[in-house]
Amino acid sequence: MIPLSWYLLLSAALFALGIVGFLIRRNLITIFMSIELMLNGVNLSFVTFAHQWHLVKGQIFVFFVMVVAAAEAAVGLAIIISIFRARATLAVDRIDLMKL
Amino acid sequence: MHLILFIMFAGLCLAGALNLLLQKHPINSALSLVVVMTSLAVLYLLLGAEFLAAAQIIVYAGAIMVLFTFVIMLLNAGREERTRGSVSAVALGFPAVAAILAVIATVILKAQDLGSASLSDGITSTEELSRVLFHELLLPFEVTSVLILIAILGAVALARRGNGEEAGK
Amino acid sequence: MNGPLLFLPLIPLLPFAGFLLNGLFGSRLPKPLVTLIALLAPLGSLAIVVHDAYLYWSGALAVPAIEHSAPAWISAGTLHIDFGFVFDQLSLTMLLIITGVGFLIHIYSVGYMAHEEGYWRYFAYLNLFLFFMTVLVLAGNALLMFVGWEGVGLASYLLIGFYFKRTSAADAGKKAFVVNRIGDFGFLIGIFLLLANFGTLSFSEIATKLAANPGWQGGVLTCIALCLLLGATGKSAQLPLYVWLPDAMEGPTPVSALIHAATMVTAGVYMIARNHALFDRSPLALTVIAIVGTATALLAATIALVQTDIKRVLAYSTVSQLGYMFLGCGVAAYSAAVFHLMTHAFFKALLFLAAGSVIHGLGGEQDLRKMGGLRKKMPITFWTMTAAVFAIAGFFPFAGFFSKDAILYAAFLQGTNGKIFWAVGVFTALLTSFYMFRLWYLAFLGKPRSPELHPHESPWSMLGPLVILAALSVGGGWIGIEKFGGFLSPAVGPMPTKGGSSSLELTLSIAAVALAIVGWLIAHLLYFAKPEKPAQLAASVSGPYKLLLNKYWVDELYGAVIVKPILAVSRFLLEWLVEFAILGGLAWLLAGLAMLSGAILQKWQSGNLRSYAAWLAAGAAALLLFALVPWTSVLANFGIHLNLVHFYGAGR
Amino acid sequence: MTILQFVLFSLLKVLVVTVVLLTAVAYTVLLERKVVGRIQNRWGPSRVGPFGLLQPLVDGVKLFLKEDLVPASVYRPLFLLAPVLALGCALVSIAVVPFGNPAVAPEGFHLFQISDVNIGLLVVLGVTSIGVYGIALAGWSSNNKYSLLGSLRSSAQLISYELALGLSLVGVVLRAGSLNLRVIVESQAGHGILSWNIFGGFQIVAFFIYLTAAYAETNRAPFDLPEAESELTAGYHTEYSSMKFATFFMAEYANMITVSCVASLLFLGGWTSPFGSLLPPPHNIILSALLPIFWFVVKVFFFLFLYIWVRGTLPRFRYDQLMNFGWRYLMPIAILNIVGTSLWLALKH
Repeated sequence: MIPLSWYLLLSAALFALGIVGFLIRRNLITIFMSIELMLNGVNLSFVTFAHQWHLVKGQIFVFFVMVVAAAEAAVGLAIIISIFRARATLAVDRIDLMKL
Repeated sequence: MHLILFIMFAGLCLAGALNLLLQKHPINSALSLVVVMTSLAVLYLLLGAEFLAAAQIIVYAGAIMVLFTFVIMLLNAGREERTRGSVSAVALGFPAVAAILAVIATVILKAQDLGSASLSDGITSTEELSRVLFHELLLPFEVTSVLILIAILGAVALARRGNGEEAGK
Repeated sequence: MNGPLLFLPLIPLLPFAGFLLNGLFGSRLPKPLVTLIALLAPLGSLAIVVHDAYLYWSGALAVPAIEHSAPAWISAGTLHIDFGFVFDQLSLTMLLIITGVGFLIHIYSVGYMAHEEGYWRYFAYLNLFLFFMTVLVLAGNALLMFVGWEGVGLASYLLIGFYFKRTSAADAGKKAFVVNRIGDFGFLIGIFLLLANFGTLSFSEIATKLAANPGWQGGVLTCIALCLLLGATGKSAQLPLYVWLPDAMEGPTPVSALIHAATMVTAGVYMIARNHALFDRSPLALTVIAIVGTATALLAATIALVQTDIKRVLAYSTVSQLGYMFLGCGVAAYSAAVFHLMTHAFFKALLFLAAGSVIHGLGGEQDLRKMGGLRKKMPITFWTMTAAVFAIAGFFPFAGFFSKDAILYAAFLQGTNGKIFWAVGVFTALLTSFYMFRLWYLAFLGKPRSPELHPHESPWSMLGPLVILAALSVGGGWIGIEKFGGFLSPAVGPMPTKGGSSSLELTLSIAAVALAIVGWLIAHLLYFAKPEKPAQLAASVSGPYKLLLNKYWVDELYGAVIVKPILAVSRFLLEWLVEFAILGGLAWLLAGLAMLSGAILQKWQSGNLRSYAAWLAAGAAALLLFALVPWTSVLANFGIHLNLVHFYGAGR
Repeated sequence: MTILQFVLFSLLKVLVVTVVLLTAVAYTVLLERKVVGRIQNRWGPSRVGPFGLLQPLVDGVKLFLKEDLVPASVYRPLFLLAPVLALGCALVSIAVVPFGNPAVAPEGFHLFQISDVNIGLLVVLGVTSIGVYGIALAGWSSNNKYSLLGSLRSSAQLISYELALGLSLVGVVLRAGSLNLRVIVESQAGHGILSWNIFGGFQIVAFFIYLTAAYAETNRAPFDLPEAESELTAGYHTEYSSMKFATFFMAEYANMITVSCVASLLFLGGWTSPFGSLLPPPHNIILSALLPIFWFVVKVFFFLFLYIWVRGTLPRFRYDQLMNFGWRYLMPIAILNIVGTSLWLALKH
């Protein structure tokens, strides 16, 4: 028996760590992974609330988030690859011109 | 039992997330993220979402993260370069993160009617999930399939252009 | 509705169909087909009108018959305006004139315009004019009438500027349009006032309401009446807005005959007659109408004395005759005014068409001084013209005699003012007789003054209408004002006969005819017996002569007093205020703002992904803090009390 | 049953299954060498023990005693992690496979299955998908172009064929109405071979799709491009030697066995007898427990033999052919199969 608030706190912590990752990492791919971490944190809170209110829809929302994350990963990584082709670097601080 | 499992996997989760931040090499970060996701799958199972747990493993750990490692391997991304930082990222970002975390934590801790979870809680069966998904939420489901299709086309288009340029050289 | 079918909507719609067909496809259709469409449209309307007239005279019809379109046009609150068509004696008379004369002029135009460029365009416009004119006449409410009113203005503008390659024609079109706008402004104000005071625009309802309040006199009714009068002076070319009509002669001559003599310019008279119940309640407005009419009649007649362009003479003559009609309205003799309107439509259309025949025969020459001796070359034109001249001069038993006489007699019965109006009117009749015979002598008699011109008689498509109109000019008045007034009285009220007698009427008629004969004799003396005399006369009284020749410098006066200041103000507003101050200033302001914000945002838009993330996080944090922290109580702890009930809504 | 009992009982099951599985792996290797030898008209291993039956043992000893080389420029943590990950994943998925008829076991004891999971099939798929990491990381951390190419090929191949594989299973799941492997097997019981999914459920197309995709998943001939000797020396495990190499080797064969197990569970009725009620059920309790296991082992053996037979017979695909085949043929056919099965089931009800 553990209170659901623990799950929620864990989810908040994962989300915050995701933001921190975005802020401190310098590698484009790692930053992208931080975003995935944030999504996962949010997913956990969805599942927790689905459990709290006995609603299946909360879980289905997570399912949709996964689908969107998959799509996002496919397109995002394709973009990263084309950026790497153009710039030969993955360091975000070097990719600050809004043109290729 | 639930407590032990929770502490184990929540700890693993947080450790993985921290490791993701601290590792200099993207492949280590990626593997840390796989650890986080797998632990999360266990936590989903503890919350009675068995299908989501499987989906978490298959989709996140098995597909998305493989894609990440694949790209890391393809680009042969090495250790992070040391570059000049962003002042606003630190000066503005960290207080903001602290504020977000503080607010959310306050709200969660002050919430009165949150229940609790235990191993004896019912498990949401796949059948139940699919009934809702394919009846009430059929339209969003179909729309996501269109989204996936668009994403595939987008990814292919991006990759194609790169190939074309290389062929041009 | 019960009773026999009148097909009223078809009367305007047939010409409209003709307009659409010719307007859209005319350039690609063969010429005979264009002609066929153009002629069938007014013929169909004429047939319907005749059918309706037959229904009326056979007694099968109760007038006024009102036809409503099924759906309301405008429905706002208690206001309902529909496409109501009204059919009574007045509109029947007008419809007969418009479709009948209109059809004749269409036939005439086939011959007259045969070799012109834009043949299809001409007939499309002409059909469009018929559409709007019939709408105007049939309209059961002021707003629908206004649509027709504006529409005929549009058709008039298009037709005046038909030869748009000539600057003068385009300018004349613009002038007509702009001057008419002033009148339309008055009409529109009048409509608004009607709406405000009666709550309806339907003529019949307005008349009913007036009849229900017999004590309602003057005041706001005078105001409405004067506004409507301003509209009427614009459309009917009365003082002070008559200046556009002489210039409108730039259009093709059949157009001048149809629009600027027979039909459109009489719309003002028709409108006043249609609203006679309103004008009857305002003696002041009636007096103003009479004064305007009389003054216009005299003024235009004096100008017509010295004009040398055959069409301009006729144009001023039209203005003058319209003045008579206004005088008729002004003395509440609406039947007489409409009577004169009808006879004038016949003989003035005839005059224009005959003049057109002359111009056509002379290859476009319009200057009277170069004509002469055309009697032999163009006999039919000469004889029909003669009928028209005698009619307009008011010789018994021509049509003009009966109608003009009725107006003058009605004026004479109106007390002291009436006597003055009568005197001026009779004097104008003398002038009319003089200038018409002057034209007659100069054009048809005497010797040819320009040997290089080779006049020829016009084709029968042109002469046919002339003959028919000549017959009408001769016999159109024989019905007499008593019968005609009796026929019209249900629609426009009875003729005022107080204090009159048949002996008085006879005396006045004889006086008028005598003066007309005097005018003829003077013209004969000056332009036939001693052709060198007019030049001497002009030299001896050069001051008044120049005044008349330059039309009292009215155009120049308007130009100096109204047009130039308006132009100057417009130029100032456009070039300095709008162009420089507002647009330029705004442009500088916006450019400066954009550059300033750009300079600031540039720092922000660094392109660094991580700083964007930081701002995103900060924004999220701010939103969360705003949404979740109970600011009021936090502030209350510091002793600050905010009353935010209205901010968050009472529910909180 | 207390928690302690549960844990002990589960540990016991895990131990037994792992030992059996690893032994099976060892003897599958021997089987392959013998069968391929016969196909190639030679004897295969025959010196150690009768018919060479002790050969796996000495192979194990040899690999164990060899020097464990770790090249200098490898990325050490992942280089060490990769084989463990590969073998671990290969072994874990056996946990949800039911070997025998659970009706024989007393209530509450899953005697012939380590864990009876509702979503057993998804667990197998999930664990298989995690297994990719072993190969990918091995290739990348070796810092060797052959290894990297091999692992890239392998990862791409796994991702591509996993799609067809998963889709081919949907028909079976639709028929059973469950993801639980036990329930899926029970849905095929009744009329013996006629009620197996491959025949009774009209899943024969799905069966061949599954089989093809499974060969690709396990990097077996004719889809063994990631370790194509003639092109990439040994693919992702070029730099591995000694026990680490053995671990990869075991992982590969364990995967083969898992795939064979799943194939027989899903398409060939698992532990059920092909004769259905034609054979009277044995009254002996021991026999009624062992007979299902016998049928199951026979079916798995059949699949393993098929693996080896195919390897000895078919030439290797070219890489673009492999990708084309997976995306352009297998996947559309699998989708058509789903549509057809759905329609059939919908019309049947």
